[in-house]
Amino acid sequence: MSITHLLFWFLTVLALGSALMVIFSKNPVHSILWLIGTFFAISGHYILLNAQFLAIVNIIVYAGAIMVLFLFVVMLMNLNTSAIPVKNKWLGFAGVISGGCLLLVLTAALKDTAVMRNDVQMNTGDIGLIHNLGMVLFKDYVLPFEVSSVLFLSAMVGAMIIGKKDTNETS
Amino acid sequence: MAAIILAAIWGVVMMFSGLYIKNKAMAKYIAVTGILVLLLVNALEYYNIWRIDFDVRGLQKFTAFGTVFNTIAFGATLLYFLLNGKEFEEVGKDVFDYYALIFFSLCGVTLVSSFNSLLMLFLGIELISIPMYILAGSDKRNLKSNEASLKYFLMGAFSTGIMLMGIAFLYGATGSFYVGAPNTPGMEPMVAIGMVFLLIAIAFKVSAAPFHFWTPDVYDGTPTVFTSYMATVVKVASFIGFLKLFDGAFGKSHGEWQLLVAILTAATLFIGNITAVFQQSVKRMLAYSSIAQAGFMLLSVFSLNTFGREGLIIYAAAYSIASIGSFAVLIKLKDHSIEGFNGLAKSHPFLALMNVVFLLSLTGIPATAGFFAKYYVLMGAIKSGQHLWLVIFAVLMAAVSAYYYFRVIQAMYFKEGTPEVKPVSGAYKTTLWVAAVLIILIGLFPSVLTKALYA
Amino acid sequence: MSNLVYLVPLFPLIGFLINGLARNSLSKGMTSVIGSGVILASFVVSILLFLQVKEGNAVTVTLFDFINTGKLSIPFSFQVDQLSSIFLLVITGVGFLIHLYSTAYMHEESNAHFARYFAYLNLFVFSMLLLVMGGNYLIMFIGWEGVGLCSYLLIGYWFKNNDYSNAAKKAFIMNRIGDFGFLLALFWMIQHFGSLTFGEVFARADGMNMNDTVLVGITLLLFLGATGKSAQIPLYTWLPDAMAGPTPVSALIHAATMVTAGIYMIARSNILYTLAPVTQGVVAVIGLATAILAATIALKQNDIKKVLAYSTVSQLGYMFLGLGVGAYTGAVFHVMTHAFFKALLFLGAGSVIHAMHHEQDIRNMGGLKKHLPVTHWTFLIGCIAIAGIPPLSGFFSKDEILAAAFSANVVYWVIGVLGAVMTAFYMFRLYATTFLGKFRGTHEQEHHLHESPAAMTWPLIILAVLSVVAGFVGIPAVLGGSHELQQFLAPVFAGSVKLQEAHHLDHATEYILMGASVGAAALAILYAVSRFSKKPDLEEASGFGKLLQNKWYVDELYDAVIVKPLRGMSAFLNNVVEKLGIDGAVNGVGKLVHYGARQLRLLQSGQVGIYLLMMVIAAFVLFIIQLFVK
Amino acid sequence: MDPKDVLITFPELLLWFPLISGLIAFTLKNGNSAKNWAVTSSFISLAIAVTSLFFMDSGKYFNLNNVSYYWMPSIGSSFALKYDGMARLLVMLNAVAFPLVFLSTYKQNYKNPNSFYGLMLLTQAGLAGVFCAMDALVFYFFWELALIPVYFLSSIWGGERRIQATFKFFVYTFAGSLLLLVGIIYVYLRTPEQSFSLNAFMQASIPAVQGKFIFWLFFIAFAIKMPIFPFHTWQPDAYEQSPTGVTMILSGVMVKMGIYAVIRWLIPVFPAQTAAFADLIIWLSVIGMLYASFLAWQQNDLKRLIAYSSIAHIGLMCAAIFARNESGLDGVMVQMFNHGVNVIALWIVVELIERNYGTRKISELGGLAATAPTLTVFLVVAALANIALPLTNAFIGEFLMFNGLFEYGKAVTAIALVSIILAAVYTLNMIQKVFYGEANMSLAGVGAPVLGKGAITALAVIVVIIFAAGVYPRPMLELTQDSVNLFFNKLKGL
Amino acid sequence: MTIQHYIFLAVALFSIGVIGVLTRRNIIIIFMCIELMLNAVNLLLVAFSKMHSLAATAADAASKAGTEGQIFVFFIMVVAAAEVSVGLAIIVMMYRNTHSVDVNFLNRLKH
Repeated sequence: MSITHLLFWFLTVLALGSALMVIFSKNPVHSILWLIGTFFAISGHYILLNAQFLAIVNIIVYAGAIMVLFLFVVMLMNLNTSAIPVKNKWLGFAGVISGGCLLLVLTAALKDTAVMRNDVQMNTGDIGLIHNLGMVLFKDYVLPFEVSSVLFLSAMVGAMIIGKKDTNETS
Repeated sequence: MAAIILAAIWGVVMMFSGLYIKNKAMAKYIAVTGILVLLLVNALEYYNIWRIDFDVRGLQKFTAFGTVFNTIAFGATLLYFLLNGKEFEEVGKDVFDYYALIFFSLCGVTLVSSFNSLLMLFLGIELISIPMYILAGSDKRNLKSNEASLKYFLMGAFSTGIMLMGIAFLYGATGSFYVGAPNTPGMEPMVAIGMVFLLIAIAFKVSAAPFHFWTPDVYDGTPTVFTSYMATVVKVASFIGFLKLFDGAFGKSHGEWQLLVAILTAATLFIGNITAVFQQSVKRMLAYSSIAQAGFMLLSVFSLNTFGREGLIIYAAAYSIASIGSFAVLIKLKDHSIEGFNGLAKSHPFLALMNVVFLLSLTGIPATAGFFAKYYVLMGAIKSGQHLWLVIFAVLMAAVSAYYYFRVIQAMYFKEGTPEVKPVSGAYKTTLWVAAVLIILIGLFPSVLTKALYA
Repeated sequence: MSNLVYLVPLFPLIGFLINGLARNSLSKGMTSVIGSGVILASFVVSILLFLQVKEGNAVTVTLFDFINTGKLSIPFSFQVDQLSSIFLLVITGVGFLIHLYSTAYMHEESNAHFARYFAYLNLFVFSMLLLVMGGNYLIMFIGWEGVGLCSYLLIGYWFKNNDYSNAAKKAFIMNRIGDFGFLLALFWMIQHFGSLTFGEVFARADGMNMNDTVLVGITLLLFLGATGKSAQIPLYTWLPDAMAGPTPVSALIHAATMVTAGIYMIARSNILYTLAPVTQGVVAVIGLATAILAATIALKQNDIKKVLAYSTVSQLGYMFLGLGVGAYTGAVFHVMTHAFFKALLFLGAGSVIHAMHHEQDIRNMGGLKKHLPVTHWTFLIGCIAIAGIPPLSGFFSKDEILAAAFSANVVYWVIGVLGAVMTAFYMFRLYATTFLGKFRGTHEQEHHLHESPAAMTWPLIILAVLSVVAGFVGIPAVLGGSHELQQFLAPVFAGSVKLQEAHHLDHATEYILMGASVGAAALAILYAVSRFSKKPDLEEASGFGKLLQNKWYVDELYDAVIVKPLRGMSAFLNNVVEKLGIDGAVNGVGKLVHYGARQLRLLQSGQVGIYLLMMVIAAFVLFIIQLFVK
Repeated sequence: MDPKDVLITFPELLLWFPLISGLIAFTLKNGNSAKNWAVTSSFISLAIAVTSLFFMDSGKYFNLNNVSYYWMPSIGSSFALKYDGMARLLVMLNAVAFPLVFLSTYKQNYKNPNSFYGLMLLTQAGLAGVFCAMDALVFYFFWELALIPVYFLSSIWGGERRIQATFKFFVYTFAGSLLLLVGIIYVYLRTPEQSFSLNAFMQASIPAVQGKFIFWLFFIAFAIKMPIFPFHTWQPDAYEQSPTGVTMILSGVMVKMGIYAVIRWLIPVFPAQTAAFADLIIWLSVIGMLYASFLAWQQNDLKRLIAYSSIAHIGLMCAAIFARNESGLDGVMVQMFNHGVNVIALWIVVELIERNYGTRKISELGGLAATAPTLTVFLVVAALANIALPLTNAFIGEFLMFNGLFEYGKAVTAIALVSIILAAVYTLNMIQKVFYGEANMSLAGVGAPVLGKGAITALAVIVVIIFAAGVYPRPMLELTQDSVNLFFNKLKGL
Repeated sequence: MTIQHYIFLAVALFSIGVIGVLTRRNIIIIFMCIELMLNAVNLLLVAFSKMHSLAATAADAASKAGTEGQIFVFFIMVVAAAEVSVGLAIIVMMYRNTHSVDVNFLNRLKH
């Protein structure tokens, strides 16, 4: 039981636990906080896998930007009081069941295939380092990079169109 | 390549011209210019006269198939702009931005029509979808529009997640994102899982039952002018992606998943056609009919052979033109229920006649493009030799489809009434006429399209 | 002479066309001249032909290929031989007289209708000529259907009266039932003999052995046709109703010519029948049964024409009996004589009706003797002739048949004679009630009573003469005659005669038979005259009489057993099977789709949660199918 | 004439001419000019059809009667028309029918006539295409195209229940033809060199089991069109609701499409399967004959009565075809033409009655013979032809067909023959109720029957045809001989 | 660690996300659950990339195999960010009109 294993199991429990809390905590704000927790756990996993770049980006983009945005919206609508109950019993129940079934099917399909035994390169290897990724990203992946910029552009335009108050609507 | 770049650039152009040009009417002309430019560069590329080329590391692969499809998509969009310029202005004040978004989505379309890597497929589909989320909600004060956009967005994002899971599994199995990577005869579980995830995600995009639920609501809630675009260009683009993906990635293991597609097809045909029968609103009816048509297009994926591919191209053209035309007529009417069409033949014989052509084409009557569209995909399906029952089922459903398309014709020609119709310009009429002529031409000589694939 | 042949049917056809097309512009005079003239013309031609045939040269003339496909080739050809030439004479001759008679009888009709009447009559003669001249069964069938059509048209001549048109319809449909058999027989012949031409068919049939199934089948089917046309059991009921038509029509079609088509046809195909004794038995029994049944009914009829109609049926029965026992000559002979005296009787009746202003019930007549002398005497002759009193024609022909019947089977003879006696009885009941005693009609009827015009009386007289003398062409050997008719017809029946075992009665027996029948008939006559000239039975019949008067309720029986069930069935098919069953199924599909639509759209609940749930479930199912089912 | 310098072939002429003149008719705004245009055009077509009869010798005038150029080489479909005997016969029927229809309905004033006559001429073109097509795809093309104008004609100018009735008719036949389409594609994919030509279809190697299945795809489509029991229920409604002019085309020419298709496209392509199912189909048809006759007996609407009676006739034709012998097929050939002409005559009379007396209900009519003798004569002649009285044209056909059927089976023929009795029953019933008896004075136009010259001419012509073809049928029989021989050569596997 | 640990972890997270989407009514939380699904995918991709790189480096130490996996994760994050911006805008718009974030609040469009 090496340290890596311990860390792996710890982070896994953390991730799953806080993920469950996300969906079961009544109060949206709590959900958000738990989600952030999950993200940290996942970032931990990244570090464990020696993918520092992604670990950092994950913290910055997700836990940092996105989640704050969520928090901001929730506060804006001041939904911090546990406003909405879970939807009607059997529907929630059905949701859990079907979700669980999906999990079962996948695991059942995968559990005894040869691939599963493959080892994963832990906390070594330099592909996850920013230097390497940067090279690849700007050499081989220029096109998608540009495309994603266009994507952002459209998202931005959209956010503006949707978000901004129409002048005629004030009148 | 040039088309991709230009589409993106023109989107930006539209945005900025929005800042400086106050006259909304201008937007239409700029957009039309843009489309014409796109068509031009596309043609140049097709005939190898001039093309932008730089090493994309094999992320994209430009084929005649893709280019021909681009032409169809741009052409359809051109018709669409020409027919709906007025309505753009009625939706809201950000006219230029609407056009910009449509150009961005066109950029996505061009990506999807030529992707060679799952990454590009993913980006392309996102680039198509995100503008649509917004356009769906562009009529901000209208709760229906809000609802449409919300539903579209939530379910769209969900399906994105599913698609990514699929891609991840394929990557895990093959160690590469290139389309050809998993293309091997057998199918190990991990690939199978990835395939099913992808299938679900794309089935959602092309609104194949039982992943179609968003379609009627979204199409219904979205401002009609944008529904017309969503239901045509976007949908057929997703189909091209679908076909290219399953052709490239799982072509060799066709037999493994044909049954799944068969089931999806049957379900789509059934739900689309049967449910459309009862609709009172023509807009919603067209939404369901678009599901039904998707069922037929699925046949091409199901058969995955030459006829299927040619069929999908013809279908893309026939379906897009006919639907855009039909929507363009619908949009001119105040009342979107079937009764709204009563007596149209008397008050506006031209509109009625054109609409008849489009509806006949959608039904698949010979001498209209719709016939050969259906004809080719059926031929493909029969050729594939599997599941003949599916074909029989399909044609019976086509017979059902006659039922609801002809209800509109009956309303226009055989019922008395005085429909309120917005004023229609001469240009509008001309464009409509051109669309109808195109339908007939393809209906008489489909070879023009099919031949182009092999030039 | 072959160039003459086609003239025979041509003349009436021309007459038909002229009278038919120009009926609105022709005067009655013109119509009569054309109508009767054409018949006279073809009568003349027929005589020429007859003489030619008598010389011994029968001919077959082919006009053109009618149907000619692959194996099957049917020419449009005429055959004039001994048999057909006799019929030609009878048809055109009697036909002419009746046309003549009609010119006066139908005079009250308007021009157009008058012309229409003659058009029909000419058309009838045309078809009848086709029937007897046809060189093959198909041409015969054409005429066969043609005469049926004409009888339909003529019975329904006064179309305003629904009973009349009903009678016409009945006649046509019953004939169609007969044609059903006839056609089947034709197809069978084509299949088996590969031809319909008389010569070839008979030649190929000759070799076949007795009672071959094919032959029996064909002959029975042909006979079915005959029962329809010649009013035999079970298809006889139309003939009495057919009296709805104008009386000359009854005389021509329903007594002299058309109804004898069946006899002609069987006589024509005598080989086939001789080769199928089974069928012959059937023919004989049916004929006899019809003869006796009709006779019984005739006993109690009070409508002058109905009595004659039933007597016709009964006489036809005798002819079939004759055919059945192989006395083809006798049958043809009786056809001829019967044509004369029955036409005479009908025309006489017509003259009476004419005088009585369309009164047909003999209970309102009586004592017409002094008012209508010519009619009276000719009618009397007719009665004696039909009653079979020597030396009038009826005696010879009927006696020949009875003799043959006796040698075939004594029972036939006994019943035959019984029928003959009845015939004598009801004919003279009719005669006495009509002409003897005192007048019972209304006063103005009596006041208007007068002898008919010459155009009507002359035909009567001629026919009377013929009914007297016609018998002499067939005086049997036993009476020292040398049956010319038999010799004349010999070539036609040669084949059959060769096959039949020659049965010969010694003269003693023959005398006894003649004596018996004639005596019985004479007694019946005396009784009838003595009884009905004094007090005719005017009161409604009762008991058994009622049964007879109502024709054994056969019509009612048919109606209850056949017509009503069929109507019911068709109504059922229309209202239940079609509307609910088949069409219901078709519309049901539509309804189903609608219902499905209404249910399916509820799936579209509008709640994202449910949509997503369904997606996930569907995904789950797809995974199961992909990963585990396959 | 030298094969080289053929400008245009007869089949093309007979196809394009009505098409173009139909399109022109649409543009004619003035109602009367449209009407006259249509009449003229129909007569020109007739003239062409008649002229074509003088260029029959397939050896000498091959290039005049056959045409074929590539349409979609990629999938081996070429625009091939052939003008053989059967095609001639039916095109002739088509060419004869339309002038008759236009003449007889000349008095009738339809609302916006230009579209009415335009659509009519389009229908004529479509039918001509169906009858000449030698390429399955072309055939299917016209098969559908002929349907669309008729749909509009019936739905726009029809009776009060027209929309449902014609819609049922449309969807029913459309479903059928879609099945046909599947069948065609299936066979096509199994043709030697992937071609749609009839010959290729005849050589297609169709596996036994699927063959049975595909056979039914074809047959059902044709059976619906004919229609034979139990696929007939669209017909009475459609006939009843369509304007009589259209009904004439529907029952006179269109139903022949089904029969024609069976002879040309079904049996030669599926000889084995035909042999397997002949019994079933023949019995079906025969049952249908009796069934329809019984129903005709019950009808109170003249149009429905004629509809059912024609179902009965079609049933006989179908049975005779599947008896698969020469006599039967010859009968069918002549009967296709003759039935077309006769039934048109019946419709014309119905049309006149309806126009003069304002009703088609047998129960409301009566005694017309007194008031309208001419009409009566015509109807009686037509009716007698309808029940196949000798020396009328229908007799030849029915005689040959029954004869052919008899070769196939005695019992079935006996049963089928019952229908001639039933035919007499319902026809005479109708004649009696409508024409005989006392005139029904409640009728609107009693005593004042208006027979247009056009109608009289049309009827007179038909009567002439009836007797001419009835007395001297040989030309017609010889006309179709080549098609018949081809048919049997195929069956014999030559 | 072997790959299966990561696969099961990722699939578990993914399923939890799905369950969340199915069970909650608050749009924002549904949206968050979707993000959770995406993260599951990211984790899986990284794990795979490391798996492949291990396999590749075994053969050739200098191999950069597996990089594309992590690049892909990067793009997923990009797209996710874009989606979030649009999505939140839509949610805000809806809230502005209805003052509710209940996903079932809006169901005018049905049948």
